[in-house]
Amino acid sequence: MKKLINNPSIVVEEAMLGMARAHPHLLRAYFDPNYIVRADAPRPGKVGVLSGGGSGHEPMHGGFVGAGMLDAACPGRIFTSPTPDQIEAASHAIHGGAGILFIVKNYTGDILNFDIAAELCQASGIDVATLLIHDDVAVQDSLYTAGRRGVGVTVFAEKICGAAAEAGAPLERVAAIGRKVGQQGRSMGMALTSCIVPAVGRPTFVLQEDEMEIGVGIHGEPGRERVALQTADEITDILVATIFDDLPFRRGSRVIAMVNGMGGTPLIELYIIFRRLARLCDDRNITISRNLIGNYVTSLEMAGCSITLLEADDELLHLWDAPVHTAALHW
Amino acid sequence: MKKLINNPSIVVEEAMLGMARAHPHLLRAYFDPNYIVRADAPRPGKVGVLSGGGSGHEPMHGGFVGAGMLDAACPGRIFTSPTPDQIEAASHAIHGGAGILFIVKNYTGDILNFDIAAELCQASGIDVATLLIHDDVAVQDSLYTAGRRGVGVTVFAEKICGAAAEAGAPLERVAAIGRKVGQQGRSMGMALTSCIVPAVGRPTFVLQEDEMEIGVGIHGEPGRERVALQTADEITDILVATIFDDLPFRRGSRVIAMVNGMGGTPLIELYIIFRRLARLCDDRNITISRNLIGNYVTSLEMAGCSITLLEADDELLHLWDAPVHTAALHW
Amino acid sequence: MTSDTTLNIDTAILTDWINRYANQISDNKAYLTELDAEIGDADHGINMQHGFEAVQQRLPGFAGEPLSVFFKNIGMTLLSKVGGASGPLYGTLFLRMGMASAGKSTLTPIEFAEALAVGVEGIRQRGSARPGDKTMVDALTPAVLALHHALEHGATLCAALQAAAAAGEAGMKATISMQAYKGRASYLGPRSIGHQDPGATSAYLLIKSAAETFCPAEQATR
Amino acid sequence: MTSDTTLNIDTAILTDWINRYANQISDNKAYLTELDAEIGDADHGINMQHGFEAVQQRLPGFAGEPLSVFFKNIGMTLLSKVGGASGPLYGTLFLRMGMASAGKSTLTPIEFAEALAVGVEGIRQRGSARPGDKTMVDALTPAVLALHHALEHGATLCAALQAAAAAGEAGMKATISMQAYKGRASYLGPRSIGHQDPGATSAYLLIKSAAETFCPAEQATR
Ligand SMILES: Nc1ncnc2c1ncn2[C@@H]1O[C@H](COP(=O)(O)OP(=O)(O)O)[C@@H](O)[C@H]1O
Ligand SMILES: Nc1ncnc2c1ncn2[C@@H]1O[C@H](COP(=O)(O)OP(=O)(O)O)[C@@H](O)[C@H]1O
Ligand SMILES: [Mg+2]
Ligand SMILES: [Mg+2]
Ligand SMILES: [Mg+2]
Ligand SMILES: [Mg+2]
Repeated sequence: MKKLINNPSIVVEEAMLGMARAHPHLLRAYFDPNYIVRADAPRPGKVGVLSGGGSGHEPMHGGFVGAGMLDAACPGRIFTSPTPDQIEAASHAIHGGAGILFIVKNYTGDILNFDIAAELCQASGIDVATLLIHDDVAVQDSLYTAGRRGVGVTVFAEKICGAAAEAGAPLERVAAIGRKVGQQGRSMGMALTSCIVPAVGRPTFVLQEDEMEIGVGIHGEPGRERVALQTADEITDILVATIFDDLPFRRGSRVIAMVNGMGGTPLIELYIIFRRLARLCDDRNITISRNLIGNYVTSLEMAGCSITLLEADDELLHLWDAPVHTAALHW
Repeated sequence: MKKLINNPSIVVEEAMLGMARAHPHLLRAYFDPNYIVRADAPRPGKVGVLSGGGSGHEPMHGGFVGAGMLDAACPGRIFTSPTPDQIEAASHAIHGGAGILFIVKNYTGDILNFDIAAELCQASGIDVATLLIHDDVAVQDSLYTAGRRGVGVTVFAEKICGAAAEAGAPLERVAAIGRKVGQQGRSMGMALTSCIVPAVGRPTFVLQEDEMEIGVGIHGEPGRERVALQTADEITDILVATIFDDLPFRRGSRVIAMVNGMGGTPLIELYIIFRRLARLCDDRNITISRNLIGNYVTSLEMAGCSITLLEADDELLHLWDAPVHTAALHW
Repeated sequence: MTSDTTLNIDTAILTDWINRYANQISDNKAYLTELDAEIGDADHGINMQHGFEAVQQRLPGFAGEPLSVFFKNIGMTLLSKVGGASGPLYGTLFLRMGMASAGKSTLTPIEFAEALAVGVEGIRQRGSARPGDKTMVDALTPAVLALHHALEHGATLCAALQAAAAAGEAGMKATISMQAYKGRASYLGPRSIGHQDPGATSAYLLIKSAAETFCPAEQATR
Repeated sequence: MTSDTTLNIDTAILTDWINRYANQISDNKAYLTELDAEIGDADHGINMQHGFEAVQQRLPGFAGEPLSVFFKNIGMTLLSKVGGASGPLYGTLFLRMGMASAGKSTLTPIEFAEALAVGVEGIRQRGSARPGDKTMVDALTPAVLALHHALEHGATLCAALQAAAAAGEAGMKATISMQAYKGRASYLGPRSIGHQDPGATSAYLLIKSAAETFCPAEQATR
């Protein structure tokens, strides 16, 4: 295992210390329980937007804490959802009297821990709404399963709900806008290599030189299928076809598109993917109105990428364009 | 070789097409010869700021094209400096009558090609000044050698000279500010893994599981020495000690600091490095006034990092804070 | 075999059980993580070890408490230290065992079995997994049934827990051929078949360590 | 041996030379890149192949031109297609050979040797590398000296170029034990010792291909 770390068991805490030192104007970090809040929290009268999940997906979520996006982030250990006490403490730290939206990625661990935290918050008089993100079309959806994973759409939901809350929308409205984002967004990812969980020290799975995994998540879990390595264009075609078919995205619609690196993929490759994605959208008469290209929802040092498309109307584009001041998104 | 590419020989062109599609409001791409210019070029009366070099260092330089930073970027093939005709054509495209500053990293290839381009531009009546960046303290400096490589300080020089040019400074002044940046900035890097040049298909060098290279550049070239893998804190100490000793950075001074990922390093690790860097600066009574943490000057998918420190006075901080609108830096 | 209905299960022996389990988790950390790497995210052993190490550190302070507090303290520690899916699930198990032991400072074997059943029911409610979904429920449900069945038929707690462990082990092994419908492994769809569920494995160890705790040393050979 | 002072070197035979060199670059692309991986950035073979492939494509169009144009076209093509350090250096070599051939449509062997010397001097000026700095100059300088020396002593162009190639090869091999003071390899400091310079290697091939071009087939065995 080759990593720039000191000790696998304190990776998250040391990185949080680094973030706090780097961005004192944006955020503050607290420990035991661990959470990050925006520097000016709590904002009286504003809905708090809180997210969290396992670490290893940086910049998500801590990199999205700041004006116009998240009020708080609760990082768990690497790939392990945070615990209820973290979420409860962060909620108290950001509570401005207008309630809190939990943005939760659909993983059993995240759901259970956020559920318990919501019970605890509600017991102490904080109004909580939960927005569940489950956008990963690689996973078969069904009433009888855990459903789809939450991946790239989380970034879009955090930005857009954050903008709505910043603009003064009440909790129910912020949650409703988030649900719209969830309904209209879809993602799919792939991996060229596995990642290495620091506390494990070995790759979670092993891919040969001529293999790739299609339909991976962001926790080093294996994907939907293992197939022969293909070109960037062919890979883009596979990812996008599954996404297009799922919603389905309509001809003439506008989208916000993300080409996301998994952590170990050079930016130059992501632009090659975006080039193809743009062409595929042209073919369908879909307009890419906004885009993000880079590492936003990563899986440690995994090489690979994911594509996320969100069908966006004027309201969503307006909220997308609203100012945001975080470590990872800034405009 | 596992990469998200279609064909090793058109990686640069396909990525340029992706950039042009992604950022039409910021930049335009031209081909054969290849260059990128900001969307509103030429800006009459403004000094043009142009840089370029081998590709594989993304977002440098194309990601820094836009208002407040570069007017043009000339990408060579992967790790190969651009040719004079690219530079000459880009110069003509951005020339607004006030001359052009070439920001050139100190590599023989870059120097020779930019020199020839400068001769060609001057022959057609364009005033050219060249700013040479050579900040890599891993390299012994001497009159009798090629001197030090240009690495991280390039980003600082491009931002700061870009801001000066945007503010209307004349060519000589923009160049003088750039020289100040060059004099006051130092960098040093290390690698955990090699990178793979697409046209070669194999890692440029091979590091064992327990080895790292200290003092690497950004072209997959071997470093100053190969040593046993150490902790993030120990690595930071090595990099920073060499930098501190070189200038030397004075107690009480203010710096702009960059912890730069080489392309394959997760952000969480860079924050761990920054944490240690901040402590080392505390110990020396050096204030980190601004910072950048992320992938800015990469070496394809190499895992590793570099640290850059720039001693900054009010003028440099003021220019650093000036608005910038590029794909990779935005405030 | 005759039932030892008069046995008083107190925090001392329960502390032995939890200590023994914590040690087994620590010994099996790599194994559990490896199982999780195959169909999950390679952290189950780490999560459990993290939680039970904290429990083990705090256990001495829990020992004097009434059973409701003893179990609740374990549950709350797991809740705040494990994270992931297993933290709230094992946390719920112990929280519910605490509720089921309200007002008591010792349990009879039947009461212990009942408290365990209430705890497992809590896991089923929290996670809404049914038997056959390839989760810890597939080890715990048959174990709890076997425990009750044996005690009702007059077995000693030792013998009943050995039967429960055997049933739990069979349930754990049965997860190998199941397709996952709950938890992270469900994302793999049919690719989840052929791998033993990590949570079912840690759940089997919980019952096994109970059997070892409540059996005299010479009987505790299985 | 007697000097073939009356030999008329025209664009036809120069085209043969450049074509032969381009083929050798293509054949040695991986080798040159491998040498560059050891002390540089693993692209010298790629750079040279890229440039000489373009030259080769355009060569038929250059053939009729006066020598100054012929050489200049080659130089400009290299300048715009190679990039890196080697592009401007080899580009300068041919641009200067063109200047040295101004007004001529053929060269005598001595004139050819002189043009080559002017070209090599151009490389030295552009790159300000001195012999011993571990660059292409270490192969080219002894080659050019040997060429002149042999011609002055009455050797045929073939024999003189064979002597030049031998001197170039020795110069190339001498770079192995040198520490680099110019170019990318200089960043390695003492670690550059023990590796053959890629540019010196491509430079030796340039002289060697000239020898092969100007020697009758049966002599071109070295
Ligand atoms: N809904 C559920 N109900 C019961 N058990 C579950 C459920 N989801 C997951 N599990 C159990 O949790 C185990 C995984 O635990 P762990 O790896 O610690 O958490 P995570 O999946 O969050 O990484 C699975 O092997 C499974 O036995
Ligand atoms: N200043 C110089 N003078 C002469 N030759 C040089 C100089 N610098 C580098 N070279 C030659 O260029 C070769 C490297 O060429 P190449 O790999 O194509 O370019 P780059 O170093 O830019 O990647 C070196 O092996 C060396 O022979
Ligand atoms: Mg987990
Ligand atoms: Mg090069
Ligand atoms: Mg797990
Ligand atoms: Mg090279």
